[in-house]
Amino acid sequence: MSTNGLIGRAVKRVEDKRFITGHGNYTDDIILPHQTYAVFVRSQYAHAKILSVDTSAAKEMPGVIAIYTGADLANTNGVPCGWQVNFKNGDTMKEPKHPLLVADKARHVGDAIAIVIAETKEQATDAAEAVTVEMEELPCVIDAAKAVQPGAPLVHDDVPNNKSFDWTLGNPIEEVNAAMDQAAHVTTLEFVNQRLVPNAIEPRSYNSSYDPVSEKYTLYTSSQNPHLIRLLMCAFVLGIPEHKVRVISPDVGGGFGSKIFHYTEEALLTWCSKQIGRPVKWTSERTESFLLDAHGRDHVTKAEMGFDAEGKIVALRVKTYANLGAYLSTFSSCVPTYLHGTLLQGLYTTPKINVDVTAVFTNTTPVDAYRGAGRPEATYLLERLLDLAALEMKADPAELRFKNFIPPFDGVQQPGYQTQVALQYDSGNYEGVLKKGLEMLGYADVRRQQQEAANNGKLVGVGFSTYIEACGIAPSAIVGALGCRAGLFESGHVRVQPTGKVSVYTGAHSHGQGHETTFAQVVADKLGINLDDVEIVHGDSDSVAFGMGTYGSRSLAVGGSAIIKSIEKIIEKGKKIAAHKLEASADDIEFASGRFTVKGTDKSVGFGEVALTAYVPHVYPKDLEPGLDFSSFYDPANFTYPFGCHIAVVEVDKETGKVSIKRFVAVDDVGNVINPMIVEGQIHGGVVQGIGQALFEGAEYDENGQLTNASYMDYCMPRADDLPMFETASQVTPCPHNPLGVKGAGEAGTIGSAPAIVNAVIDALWSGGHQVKDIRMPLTSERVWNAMNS
Amino acid sequence: MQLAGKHVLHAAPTRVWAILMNKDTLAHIVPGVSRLEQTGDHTYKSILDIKLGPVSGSFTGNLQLDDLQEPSAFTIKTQQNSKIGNANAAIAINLTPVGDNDTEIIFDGDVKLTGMLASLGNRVMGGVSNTLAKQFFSNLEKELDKEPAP
Amino acid sequence: MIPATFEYEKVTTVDEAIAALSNDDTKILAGGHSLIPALKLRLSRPGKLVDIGGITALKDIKEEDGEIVIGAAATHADIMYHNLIRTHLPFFTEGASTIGDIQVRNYGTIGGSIAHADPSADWPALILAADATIEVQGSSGRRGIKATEFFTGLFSTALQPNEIITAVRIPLPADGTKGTYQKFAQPASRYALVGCAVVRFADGKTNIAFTGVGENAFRDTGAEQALSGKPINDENLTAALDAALQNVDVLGDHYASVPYRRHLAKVFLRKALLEVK
Amino acid sequence: MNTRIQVTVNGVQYSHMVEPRLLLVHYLRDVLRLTGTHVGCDTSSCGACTIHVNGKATKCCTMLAVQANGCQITTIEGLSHNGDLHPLQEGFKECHGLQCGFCTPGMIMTAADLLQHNPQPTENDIRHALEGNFCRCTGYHNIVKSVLYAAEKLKEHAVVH
Repeated sequence: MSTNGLIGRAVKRVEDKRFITGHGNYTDDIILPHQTYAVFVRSQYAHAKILSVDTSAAKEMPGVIAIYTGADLANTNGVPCGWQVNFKNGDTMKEPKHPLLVADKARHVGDAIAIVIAETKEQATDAAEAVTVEMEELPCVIDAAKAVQPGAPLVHDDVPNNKSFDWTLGNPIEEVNAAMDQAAHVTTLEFVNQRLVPNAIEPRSYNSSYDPVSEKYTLYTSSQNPHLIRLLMCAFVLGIPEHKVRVISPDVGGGFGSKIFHYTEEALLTWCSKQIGRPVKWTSERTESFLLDAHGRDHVTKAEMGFDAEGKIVALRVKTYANLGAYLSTFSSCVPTYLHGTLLQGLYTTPKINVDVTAVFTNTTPVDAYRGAGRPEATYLLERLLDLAALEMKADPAELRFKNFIPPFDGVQQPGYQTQVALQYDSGNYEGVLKKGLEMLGYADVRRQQQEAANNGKLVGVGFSTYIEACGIAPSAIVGALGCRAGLFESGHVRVQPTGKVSVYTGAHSHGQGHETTFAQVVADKLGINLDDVEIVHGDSDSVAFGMGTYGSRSLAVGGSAIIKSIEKIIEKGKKIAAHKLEASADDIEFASGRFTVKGTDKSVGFGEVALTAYVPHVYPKDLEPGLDFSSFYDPANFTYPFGCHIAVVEVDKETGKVSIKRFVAVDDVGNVINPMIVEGQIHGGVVQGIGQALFEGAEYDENGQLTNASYMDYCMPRADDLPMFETASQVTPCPHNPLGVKGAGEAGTIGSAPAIVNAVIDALWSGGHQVKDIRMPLTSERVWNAMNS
Repeated sequence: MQLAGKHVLHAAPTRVWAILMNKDTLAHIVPGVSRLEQTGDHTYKSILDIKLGPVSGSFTGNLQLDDLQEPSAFTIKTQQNSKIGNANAAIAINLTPVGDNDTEIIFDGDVKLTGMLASLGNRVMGGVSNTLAKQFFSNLEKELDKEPAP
Repeated sequence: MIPATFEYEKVTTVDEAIAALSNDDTKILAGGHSLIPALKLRLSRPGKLVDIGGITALKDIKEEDGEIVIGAAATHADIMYHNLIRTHLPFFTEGASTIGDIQVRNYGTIGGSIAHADPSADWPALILAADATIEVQGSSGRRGIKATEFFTGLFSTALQPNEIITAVRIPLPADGTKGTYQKFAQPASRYALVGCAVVRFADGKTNIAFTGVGENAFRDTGAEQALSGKPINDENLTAALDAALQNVDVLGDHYASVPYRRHLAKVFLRKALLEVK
Repeated sequence: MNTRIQVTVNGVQYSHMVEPRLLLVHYLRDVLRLTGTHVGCDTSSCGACTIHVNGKATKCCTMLAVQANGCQITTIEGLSHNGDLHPLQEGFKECHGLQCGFCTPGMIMTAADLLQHNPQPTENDIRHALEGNFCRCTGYHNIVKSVLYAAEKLKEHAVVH
């Protein structure tokens, strides 16, 4: 296939110009003719019966157009969950209704009770204040492990013990227990993988309109997957024909998973727009974002890792309580199961693994996929155990890893690696990334510096994390068998214009990942044309055939592969057109550097001329349709498995417990790289979200179910002055099963970094004689200080 | 949120008790009372205007003195609603005589907050409740000063 | 977030501002960086705002009668970049640079911060340590309130409802005076989890002020007495740390429980004292 | 009661009757339709709304439109001149200082204030100066590089003139 060397180059992003000049177009920037504005009346209680809702005074307020309550939506479905997980005994998971407005009782703080629509935001806000809601507070439950205890308050009256499902994976527990009993050393860790608030800086925003003439709805949404929203909203919630709904995700200001899900507000605004016959807009306030955007993580886990006398891992046993919050969000059920349990092999040859998960409802914000989704939980568990085991066994944490790594395999000459927990890894060279990381770090020097620091009464620590993740989500047949209610293919439509310029329509959605550049590089490279001659179109269900959207580091591996399939079809057809023009056989035509050439001759015709001929087919093969325009769907053969090595060096201030990051080294192998600048940027951002989890972030609920740090004044997000410059490098082990050989880079940083930081802090404390096993994340100064002083 | 502490007053428990059980004096003691309307035995409807620096809130709700053990113990229960959030408190109060003519008041209870008060108030809510408790006792002292012992 | 409705009046003189304050439903709007967030969250809903941003006289920073006079409407950045301050009160320069961020420093004012009396604000500790007097003006005239008498509780000051702050006056420090501000920031808000300002005069008199520790900023007279007029050596330092924070209701929150905050306060007192040694 | 304000935004004079409670950021976005300035929080924490008022960076979610009466305002839309990108805009593009772009206008406007006071900042100066601006995508690494790039550019520029 033709190339012009664009693949692999750090091309500057084509989308940047609009963002740096203030011309991005985010949903809240859009004001439609006859726009109206919505404000919600929400529950202040985590669990409370709704006794009455009085909207009479509010309806009389200036500018108010309509107010709806749960009673008005009694006949409307709730938002669905997209993944069915079954109980160990085969029963279907408990899936209570998640209504658009609650009528009976509120199940978490922020549950929507009424929507107020007015001419202006100001009027809607004033009127929402005038709605009087009488509620009777009920006892609530916040903690997942407590929620399954007998007698705990029930979040849903028809879900006994608040249990959505229980689930297990891996080797039979008896085998794992037996192996564990034989172990020479067992490292045990009981810990909390805390709840995180995704906090994309653009708050969620929706603007929905209805045209009574065409009977068509248009929804602008800050979503990572507009087609999926359309499918769920039409088919499951509102029962409106899909072809009568256009969903547009314009520029989206970050998602990190939180904008995958179909939220109640999207469907409700769409419903309201028909009721009032005018467009309705709602943009979340940050305080609402804290209470409503699906949170991430929230696992309570006990994990045990057994080693033989030589330090080889012999068994891993994991019991996790996963907090799902008050309702099942779109992909909530697969996160603690198929995205977590399946990753517990890590990079190691562990022969016996069993994981047991209980997924639980509580009176808290729903929990779902947040950057990494399940895989950070698995990695945190494994990597914390490894470093802690090294401390306990007085072994070197790097050496311990080398001893246990799965040997290198490329997935072509050597087969993929079959894990104990269902997945088959595609290709990997795990010792390679650790070796490179140690080199970059200057490991021996750093250990020496640590010793010197300890001698001077300072606490310096080194922490490791060698991670693997499963992304490029995912083969439809596999996820279907596991309970996913959707396919996970992607579409890629390549339209060659008569002038040889190319428009590409992808079902992936860019909200910072740089698709407009990376995808254009792929297309321009393969067609041998200029980057400027390619336009990437995404985020509009009326122009893109279909799409499953962007999450799970899947866009290039799946969406890019669909585009490649269309390009192959274009080149194949182009060869026929060129052959006709050059009076040769299509089999004799080669395509390279943007030209179709008769093999072994200098007879050739350019791509642009072939394109023009396809649309002005005066001299044209008889049996060939005009036009040069192909659409393809790609369903991957397997997940892709990026991996890497993150190493952190930290210093802990003895007096205050404050942790400062001295160095952060990351070597990531994400397969082939199309644009190294963009990949590096993804890694940086991911690393900082992991650092955020390790040191700064965590949703804090009080015992009454109030989120007590629901603003940036109390929820701590990493800022520029909390961080060092990062030292990054890459290794390339291509993916053997997709045409670009790419694996995915969006989540890698987040998955790798958190355990490296926590391990480094623990290592620092041990260097000062504080043999602490665990400190609960985030490692605030006070928690670290307490760990040193208890 | 826990609210606990103690305070010594220069009056015998019986006098302190009498003032706390009297609707008119109670209205002067509870911080921010703009209206207190008796609805039953030691049960009141209230409007409180709480102002602390930039924050001001008008709370409507009820106030109840419960578990009465004259003159040594009772519980203040209150539910207060406002546009910025609701507060629900149950605070056990013990009056212990100290010496001839003093009373040590020990209070211990829990304040439940919702809405903005809960989600945005963390940094200052401890201080707010301490301040209100202090105001309560300083108002109580003023009442004791006003009405000399018979 | 949208504030509740209010009336708005912009004044150009202090007298006009005071006249407007006769209605107790009125609030002064200076930089707005304490008030507007409260308005947006509707935690505050005054009937009227009086904007004093147009009173240019209140922005002056000057030397007058042996004092540095900082107008109440001087912004944190104005103070931070001012040569007079840098020369005579370098620890004000240092302290101002830790307030909020560039944007907040550009529009937040010293008068607003002091009037607001947030328990974790930086200025209160700085002006307490500097022996400042707060100049206020009201319907019954002008008066000066010593910083030590100004902060009376949580968000509470000695300012009367019809008074506004016009300036902060700081005696020109004699040669050999050293000052410092040592702050441990709350990681999310960057308010002081604890802040300790210390001014040590040539004669050994030592002023020690804390913010972020209790319901309001305060001078720690116990610690001051342990050191004043004495050399800062190990023994006296220990005595000062032991004497510090007596009878203080230390606050606790997400980021610092009562014992941890008490510990931090002493750590930062020690740092500050070593700095002025 | 509505109040008349007159402001100059990016060199253009405007006059409008506004409600006193209208925040400056909503005036810019909803009335003037300059939507490059964003709202990311309720507590003056995120910096996405940073603009320059009378040449100084400010979070315009914490300013009333009436307070801006008579002021000179520059927003991200007014930063480049005659189609030439400002060195900071160029730096953000060259150094991949943005991903989703939502925080970018505020980030650039804050960095512009820094460079006015400190034309040759160190990495630490930049990190400290940007403490009032959240970016959730980049991890700040490339933002710091972008500002260093712009400082270098401005220096070259100063030498040329």
